[in-house]
Amino acid sequence: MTENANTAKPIKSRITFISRSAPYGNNRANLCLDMALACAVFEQDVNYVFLDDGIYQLLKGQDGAAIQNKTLGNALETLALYGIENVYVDQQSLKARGIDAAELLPSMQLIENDAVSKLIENSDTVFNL
Amino acid sequence: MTENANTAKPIKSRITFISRSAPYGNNRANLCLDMALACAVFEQDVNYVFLDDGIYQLLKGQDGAAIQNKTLGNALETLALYGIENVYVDQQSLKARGIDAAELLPSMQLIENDAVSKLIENSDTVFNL
Amino acid sequence: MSCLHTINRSPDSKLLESCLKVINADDAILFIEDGVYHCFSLSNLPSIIETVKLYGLREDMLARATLSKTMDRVEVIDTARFVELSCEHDKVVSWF
Amino acid sequence: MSCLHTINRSPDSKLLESCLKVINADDAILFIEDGVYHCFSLSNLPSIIETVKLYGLREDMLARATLSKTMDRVEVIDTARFVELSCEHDKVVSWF
Amino acid sequence: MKFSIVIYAAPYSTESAATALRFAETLIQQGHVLYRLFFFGDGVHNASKLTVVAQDEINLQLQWSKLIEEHDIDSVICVSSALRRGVLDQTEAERHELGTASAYESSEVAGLGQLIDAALHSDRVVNFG
Amino acid sequence: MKFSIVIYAAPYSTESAATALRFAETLIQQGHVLYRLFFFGDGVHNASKLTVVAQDEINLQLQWSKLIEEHDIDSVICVSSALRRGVLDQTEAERHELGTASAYESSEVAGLGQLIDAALHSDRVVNFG
Repeated sequence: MTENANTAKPIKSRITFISRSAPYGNNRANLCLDMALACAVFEQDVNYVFLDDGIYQLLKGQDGAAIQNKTLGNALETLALYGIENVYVDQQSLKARGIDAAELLPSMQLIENDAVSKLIENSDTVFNL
Repeated sequence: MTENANTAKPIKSRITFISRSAPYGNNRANLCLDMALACAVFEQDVNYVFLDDGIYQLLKGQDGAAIQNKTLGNALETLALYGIENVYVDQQSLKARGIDAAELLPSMQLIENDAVSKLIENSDTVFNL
Repeated sequence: MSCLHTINRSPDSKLLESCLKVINADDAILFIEDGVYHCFSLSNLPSIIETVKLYGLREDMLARATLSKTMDRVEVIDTARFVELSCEHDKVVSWF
Repeated sequence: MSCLHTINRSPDSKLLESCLKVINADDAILFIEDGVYHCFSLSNLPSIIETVKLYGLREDMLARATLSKTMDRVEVIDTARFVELSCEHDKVVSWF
Repeated sequence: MKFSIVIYAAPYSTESAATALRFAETLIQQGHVLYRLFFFGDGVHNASKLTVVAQDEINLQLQWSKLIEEHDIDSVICVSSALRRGVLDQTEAERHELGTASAYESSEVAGLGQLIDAALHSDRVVNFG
Repeated sequence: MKFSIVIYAAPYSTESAATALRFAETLIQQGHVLYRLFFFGDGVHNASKLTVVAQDEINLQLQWSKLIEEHDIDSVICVSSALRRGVLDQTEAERHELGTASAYESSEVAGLGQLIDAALHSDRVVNFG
């Protein structure tokens, strides 16, 4: 790649992923994760937010093998390995579903609705599924 | 077909279709109608129930052409032509959506929840989408 | 003429509400797939009449790590029992 | 940095509720596909703050015969205007 | 007992097809009869033989085909759903000059009459979508 | 302005692909640039060329292909979504010995990097699902 091609590229872009679907019942959680991991490989500035039913993805002790699936929870633990450190969980979604933060995978930052608004506001692109 | 083959067939079966989806946004309303029409061709005893968002299929004045679609409302008007006369609309679903019976296609029998329960109870098979 | 109802989406869907509108007292409900998230939420279950038997599919609970959070009122079953229940009831109505 | 939100499912989904939790005061909402059924239901609209502009897609309303039932607060637009709105706002967030 | 199973959902996108497969396998293990499988709407994708699945993932289409062949099950893909989704048997592929079949030979392309027949001749019809 | 469009939904099963097509056509008519179409998840079915649609119905796959060719649009089918759904270009079909291509040549099979690239080089990314 020439230097010109490099400089023609925009600087880092802020991309926010909002993952709103429960795992296993459909493939939206997987699609969202795949997009974010690709994004991280390209060294973009990534936020990953679990909202609504998306918070079910974070329950500890999942075992996808019971339904011949890969365990999504394990895949989510690799987010940090890919350099995605801004991983947020919407507190209101937890509360509405009777889930305690202690039941979740580690390294999740609990935030409020208005913080999610801010993340969206400050992003260049939002993928929301 | 031999007489034996005929007598081996069960007598009429009671099949109830519950159509619960709005038209156009997805194809569930169409799938449900296709099944019921096939059923009527085979001269079965058919009930057709509009429940929940399914009642939106019955609004007068639809024009599928606006989104390059066939107009589902027109297709529903053929139910009687195919001999499907037990067509019911759940009154509670109408009320919850602020729709008046006068806004609906003609020949619909308004029924209550417990009448739907009875239809299900008295059916041999229920298709519900 | 009792009926087994299956529900396969989370409480964010309106599936259980729809089902409850038309259920009969001697029917049963089986929660499968994302439907198993109903089994620990108190929000919907109280409105189910006492006579309606509740089941949840173990395989789906194991995958989702919800088994330990499941309420006592829900009987946890496997697919083999799902087939048996389909026989024991006069018909199966799927809500999806 | 204002945002155009699109919503494409009926009020039986929880899409509008989710969107409203994270919307900003200068954002806009466009109802498309089955989302247009929100435009005549009073149930959800009151909780939308006054500053949020509301749009509905005419083509989808015509197909569904909901144009005449649409509330005044919702501005009815066509796809050409949908594209313009996508330009006028800094980004588009789709709820589906 | 005689069962028939109707599948409305594509593999992978939702869990329904996988649940249906487990249900089918289990009822056969228990000695029940699977009178017919009927793939409808997006469900016809379960009969596609063009799919390439990663080695560590389940190949649902192949598993369906194996189950069907092993137990000589009558398996039907709804013709109107299949044509518009590109799931074609040899006859349809040739008729429309679209190369070779994209559907497993273990399933037959046929009309909705087969679904109604299934409802008439089965003790239980179970739907997965 | 430069747009990119991401399509997550199969044609016919939901309205989303049809809405996306109208949006794409309209933005081009207005003189905007369509930097990239990205078909993801079930959206890859929009690029299938094996489909047979009734004469009085819209053939969305063909319309996409025409639009792409007419305006020389960069159109990408996500490779991991496409393989498991049997939407293959010539290269993949030959590699896996699955006969001829099932995807329109107007689209290219490629990875998620093309989606991230689209996000970086477009003023607006619009998602339809």
